[in-house]
Amino acid sequence: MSLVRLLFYVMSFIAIGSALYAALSKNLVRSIFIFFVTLFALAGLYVIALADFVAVTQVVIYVGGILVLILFAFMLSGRETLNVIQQQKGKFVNMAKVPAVILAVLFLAVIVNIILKVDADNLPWVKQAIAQKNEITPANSTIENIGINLMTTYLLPFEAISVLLLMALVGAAHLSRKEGSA
Amino acid sequence: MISLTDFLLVGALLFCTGVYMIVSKRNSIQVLIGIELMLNAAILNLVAFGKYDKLNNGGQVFALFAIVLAAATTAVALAIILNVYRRYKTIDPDEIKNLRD
Amino acid sequence: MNNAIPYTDPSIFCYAILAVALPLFAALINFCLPVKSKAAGWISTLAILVGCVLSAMVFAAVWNQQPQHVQTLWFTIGTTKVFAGILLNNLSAMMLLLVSLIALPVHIYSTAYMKCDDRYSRYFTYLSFFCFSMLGLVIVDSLVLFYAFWELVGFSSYLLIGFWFTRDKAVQANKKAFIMNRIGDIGLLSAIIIIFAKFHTFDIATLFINDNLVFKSVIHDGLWISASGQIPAVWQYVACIGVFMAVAAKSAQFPLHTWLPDAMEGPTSVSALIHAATMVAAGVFLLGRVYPLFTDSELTVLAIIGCFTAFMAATIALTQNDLKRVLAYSTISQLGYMILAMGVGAYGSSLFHLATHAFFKCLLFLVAGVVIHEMQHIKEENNLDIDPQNIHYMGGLRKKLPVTFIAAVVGSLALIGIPLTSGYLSKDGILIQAFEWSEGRSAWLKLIPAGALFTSWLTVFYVSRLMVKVFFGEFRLLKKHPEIKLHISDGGWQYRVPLILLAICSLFPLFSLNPFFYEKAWLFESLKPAEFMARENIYHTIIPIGVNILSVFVMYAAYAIYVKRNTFSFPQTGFLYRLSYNQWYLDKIYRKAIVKPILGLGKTCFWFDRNVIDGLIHLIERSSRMVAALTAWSDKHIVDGFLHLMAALVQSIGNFARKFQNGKVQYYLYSMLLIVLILFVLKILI
Amino acid sequence: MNLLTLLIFIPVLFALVIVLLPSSQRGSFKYITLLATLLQLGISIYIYLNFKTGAASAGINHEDQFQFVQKLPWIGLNLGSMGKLQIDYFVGIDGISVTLLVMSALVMVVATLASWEIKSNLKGFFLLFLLLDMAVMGVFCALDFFLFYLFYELMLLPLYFLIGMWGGVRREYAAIKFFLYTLFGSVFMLLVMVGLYLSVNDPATGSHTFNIIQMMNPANYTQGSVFSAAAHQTILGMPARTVGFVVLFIAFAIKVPIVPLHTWLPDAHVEAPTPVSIILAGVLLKIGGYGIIRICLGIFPEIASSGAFWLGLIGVVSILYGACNALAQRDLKRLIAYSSVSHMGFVLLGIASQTAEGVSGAVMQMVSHGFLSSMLFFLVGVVYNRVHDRDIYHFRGLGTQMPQYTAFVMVAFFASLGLPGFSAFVAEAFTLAGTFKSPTVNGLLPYWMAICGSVGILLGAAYFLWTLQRMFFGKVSLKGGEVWKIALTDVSIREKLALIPMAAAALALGLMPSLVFGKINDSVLALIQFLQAK
Repeated sequence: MSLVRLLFYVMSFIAIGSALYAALSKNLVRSIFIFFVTLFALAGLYVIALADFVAVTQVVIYVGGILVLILFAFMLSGRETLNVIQQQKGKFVNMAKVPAVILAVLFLAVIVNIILKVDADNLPWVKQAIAQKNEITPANSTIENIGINLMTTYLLPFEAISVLLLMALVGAAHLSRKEGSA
Repeated sequence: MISLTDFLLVGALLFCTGVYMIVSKRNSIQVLIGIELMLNAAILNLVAFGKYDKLNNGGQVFALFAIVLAAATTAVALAIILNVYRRYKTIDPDEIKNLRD
Repeated sequence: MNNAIPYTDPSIFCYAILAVALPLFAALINFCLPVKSKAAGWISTLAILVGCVLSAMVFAAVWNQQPQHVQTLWFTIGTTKVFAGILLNNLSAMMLLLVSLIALPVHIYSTAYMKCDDRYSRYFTYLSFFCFSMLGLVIVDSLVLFYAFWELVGFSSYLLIGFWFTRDKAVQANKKAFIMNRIGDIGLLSAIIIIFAKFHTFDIATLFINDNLVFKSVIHDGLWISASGQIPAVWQYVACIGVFMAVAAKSAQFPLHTWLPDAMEGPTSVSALIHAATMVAAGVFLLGRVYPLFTDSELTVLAIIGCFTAFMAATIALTQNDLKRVLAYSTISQLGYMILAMGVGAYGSSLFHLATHAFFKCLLFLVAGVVIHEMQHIKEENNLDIDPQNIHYMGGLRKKLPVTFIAAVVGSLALIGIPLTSGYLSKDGILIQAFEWSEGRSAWLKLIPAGALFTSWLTVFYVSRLMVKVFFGEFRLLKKHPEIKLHISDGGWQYRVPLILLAICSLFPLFSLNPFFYEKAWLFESLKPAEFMARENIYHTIIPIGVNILSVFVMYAAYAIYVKRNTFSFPQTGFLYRLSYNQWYLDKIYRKAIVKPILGLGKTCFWFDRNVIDGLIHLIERSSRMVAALTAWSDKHIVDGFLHLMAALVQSIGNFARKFQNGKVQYYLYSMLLIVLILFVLKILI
Repeated sequence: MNLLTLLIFIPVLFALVIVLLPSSQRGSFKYITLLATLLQLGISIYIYLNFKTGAASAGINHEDQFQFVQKLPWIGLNLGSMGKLQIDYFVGIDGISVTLLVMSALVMVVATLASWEIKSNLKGFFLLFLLLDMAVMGVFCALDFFLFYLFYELMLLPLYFLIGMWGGVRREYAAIKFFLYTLFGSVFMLLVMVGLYLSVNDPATGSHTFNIIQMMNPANYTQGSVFSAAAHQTILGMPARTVGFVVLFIAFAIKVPIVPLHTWLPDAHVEAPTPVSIILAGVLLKIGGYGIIRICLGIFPEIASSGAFWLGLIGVVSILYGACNALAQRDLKRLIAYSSVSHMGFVLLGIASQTAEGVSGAVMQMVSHGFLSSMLFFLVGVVYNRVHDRDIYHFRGLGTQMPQYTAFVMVAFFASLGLPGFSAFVAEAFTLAGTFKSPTVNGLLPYWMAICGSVGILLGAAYFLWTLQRMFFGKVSLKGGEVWKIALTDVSIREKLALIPMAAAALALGLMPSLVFGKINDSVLALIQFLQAK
């Protein structure tokens, strides 16, 4: 077993384990903080998938931006959330969650089934890419190529995304204002 | 090398965990976390498949887009949650079922 | 006035009408006067005085003449003409005079007797009204009018008995009197109706006088036949029973006599006039009017009842302690004699006794009135709790009330029937004729004169007892309460004059110059039936002598018992004593056997009405409501139920669909994902 | 202007005045009503005085012998093949109606005087009162069956409301009971009326007619029609004419009322306010008797003869049963109500006898009872108004407390129990005389009925005297103590004004029965003749 494979298993174990913990934890604060771990583990997985830029972006935006935002939101709506925390104490198995569990498990079964049926490693276009050497190898640096592609091939989506971001920014700011001054 | 299927399986597990969180949690913030989990599962898939496109880097670019969009939606969603909290003094999505009168 | 008999002086009728109407006017005037007005007494007395004079003129004109009859059309009903008129013959003329003659002293007496009463003028209103009704009764010619006055007499008696209407006993007595009289009235009404249905007329003259319709009718083969048609004979008996009921009620004959002793609750002057002299005699008068209606066997029944009543009342009188009650039973007893006389065919003697009895019994009542008045006086002066009418408290009053005592002696002797009094003449006449009548009849019927004879000795005994207890011996009240003061006397002239007047009228000269032979009395001679037996019979001598000698012994015996020994003659606990003292228990029997069942019947009827008849109505109501409820139920549950089912179905579908739109975000999401999942599963499976 | 029409519709005119007046003038309503009734009384007395007697104006079954007649075509519809629907406004009176008219008018005046006690909703009360007044007068005058029925039904409605709105504690119960009872009778009457209409042809026009007088003539019946005497039709297996008679008889008998259809009467009388009780007892009951004479006997004479025994029996039972019930009462008003049942039994008995004396006595009894029962109910109202109690056991010694009142009560009681000198005596005596004569004259009734009837007079004395003794004599002792003593004042001037005419009328009729007999005699004789002709 190679080191890479070992790392993959460790990373994916951490990611899945922490995600499960976040999902099952009744404590909001804990589930937020364990979510950090999940995100970091995912960033690791991206690295293993040879997408180091994406991994960096993941860490920067998610950990640096989104989680901070969530923490703020949590703190701003503190009292209610704390109440929820207290209420949810004690019960490990909650009958109300059973349908959700069933749904999730079924989904998992279906997706796994599909994944196994598809046999992704033997897809025609993947075979073709391997044959044409259109495959990223650990030796390649992809950042330069991504920058060129963003400014050329993906310019239109890029611009659209930036406009969208602006709109979201404005919208979020508008929504967060106090009602009275609207 | 690590096969695509492995990544897909990890993504599938994460996705289902997200689904579970969305449907079952009685706290909007946790629901939001669930959504992020699902997004991340999708991004993982994108990245995994992106490995076989060295020229255009389609997978990675769209993974980036998705991350950015996730940030934007999160920001908006949190703003909405705060607003809802102000109005209803709760962030349980089940309680918030009235249209504005 | 039409149909006047040619040779009559019409003024006679005017006098008669005036004599009747004057008391009515007096009553009307008195009614308008204030209740305490003292003028009332003199108005009434004046009216009766003038009436008395007019009656005397009428009497003089009519006596021993042809009957005088005048009438006028009163009203027409269908084809029947109902006349109102006056019929004056010996009978009615005599009664007319008698009533006004007795009423006069009673009026005078009353002005003094009632002078302290709060409702003085009311008393005279009623008294005058009574005189009007009584006088009207004796002269009218139509059975309808006769019935009318008959009831009015009862009505005025009702008013007078209950004159002191705050006394419960008085009002119970007047109710009893009126209802008992009503029983008689019903009988009379039935009789009148039967006679009307039979003969189609109400006219007394046509029916009963001389060549009358009733006399000509015969009973044959169970049918009562006359010129105007025939009806079953039983109705002739019913008519007679009806008349008898009327007589029994008015003249207090067994079994309808119990009201009379109770009626003594009225003022004593009223008792004297109404319940001794006049009204109670109306029954005998009625018998005299309708005499031809009775057949021989019916007369026998009459005689039996008269005899029984006389005997029974006399036995009761033996033990009573109430002064007025003794006199009341004595009245009943004497009335029994009159009925007996009617029954045995001694028509004249009966009416003769009626006349004499009226005077002496009125006298005795007035005497009783004086005594009671004085006793009441003592009672009030000394604040004693005694019954002023109880003879146990009296005694020795002859020295205190000399005039009253003499009057009482005259009255008592007349009642006993001692020679030289009027009572001797009339009573011996009845006894003698009763014996004559029983000649040649069955042995049982001989009991009737024997009973009458025995009763006359009983009479002697109780009258003597009464006299001795009241006037002889010593004053027992004084013995009991030696400290009381006595201020009693005969009273003013209003007391003395009537007593003296009536005492004179109770002696023989008014009726006969011969004090020993009743058949020589002018009154009797005019009234006697045509086939009267002359003085040829042994009874005519034996009976008066026998009766009187024994009477003297009995009187002495009574005197001896009550004055000398001053003890009770009978054992107080014996059955006979109790029977007599409790008036043969008739009142109790009536209450238990008649009044209670009738009231019970009333209650039962009401129960029946409430529960059965109304219950039936309610049952109908309830059942129809049940039907209605049933239809309403089916309407609600079946007809409407179907509609409701449809509505409920639609509603439940809507509710089912609505559940998906509950506004819960996560629920939407869950549903969506579930559907996606299902699609996947389907995709995979298919 | 026809006098009868005027008489009937005067109340309506005055009712219009009351409608138009504002409620602030409510104090004047009673005076307006009084004026209306007095005017009516005046007209009725004028009619009475100008009423012609004699065999030529006997009425009964001769249309031309009726007086004060007005006949106007009212509803005329040409129904094509069905013939012509013709309803006339046809009023007129004969001897039997005229005395009842005067009596009703006087009773109405007294009832108005009794209405002084009404305190609530005056407008409604007097409107209904006047409407009732009109209907009553109309019933006595109508000679067209349709008109008669109309007035007859029109009476019901105001009465229902008068009892139901101004009555006592159980007024709703009483009102509904009364209403249903009477409606039950009149609904079937409607059927018979229509049947008669379809059976009878007016000889003048040839079309069907509602004319009551035409219905009396057997020649006017169409061949083979339902009620034709010759056709012998049957309804439900019984002869049609018998059914018709029975149905009409029941309708009127409920009004009379007879045992066992009488139970509405005690309830209605007890619950009704005093003026309505007066009208009920004084006038309404008479309509029953009048209807039996005019319609039952007039239209179905042969059935009336064959069923006379049963009519008489019902009469006797009513007399005795009513009297027995009265004995058991302790509510004064109920006692009088049952005595009404008893007294009205005489009416039926007299009618059943079909003799001149009996029928005259029956009419006399109706008139007399009209006065006396009104007086009695008025007197009960006097006490009830003062202390709101009528229980006989709650009073004692009223003779000392209210001497004049007691005098009036004694007059009324003794007049009712048949003291000679008052009208009831003449009426009852001749009813019984007629009844007793019946077996020999026409053989309809057995002898014993008269005797049984006379027992009723005896019982009447018993309950009236008992009441007198219990309530009015003795020492004063009232349930309400001093409060009642103050409340129980003697009769006022207004009450005397109402009572004296009644007492005077009863006395006048008792002393001069010809006041009634003189007017009705020819009609009664004509009726008897008509009945015997069948």
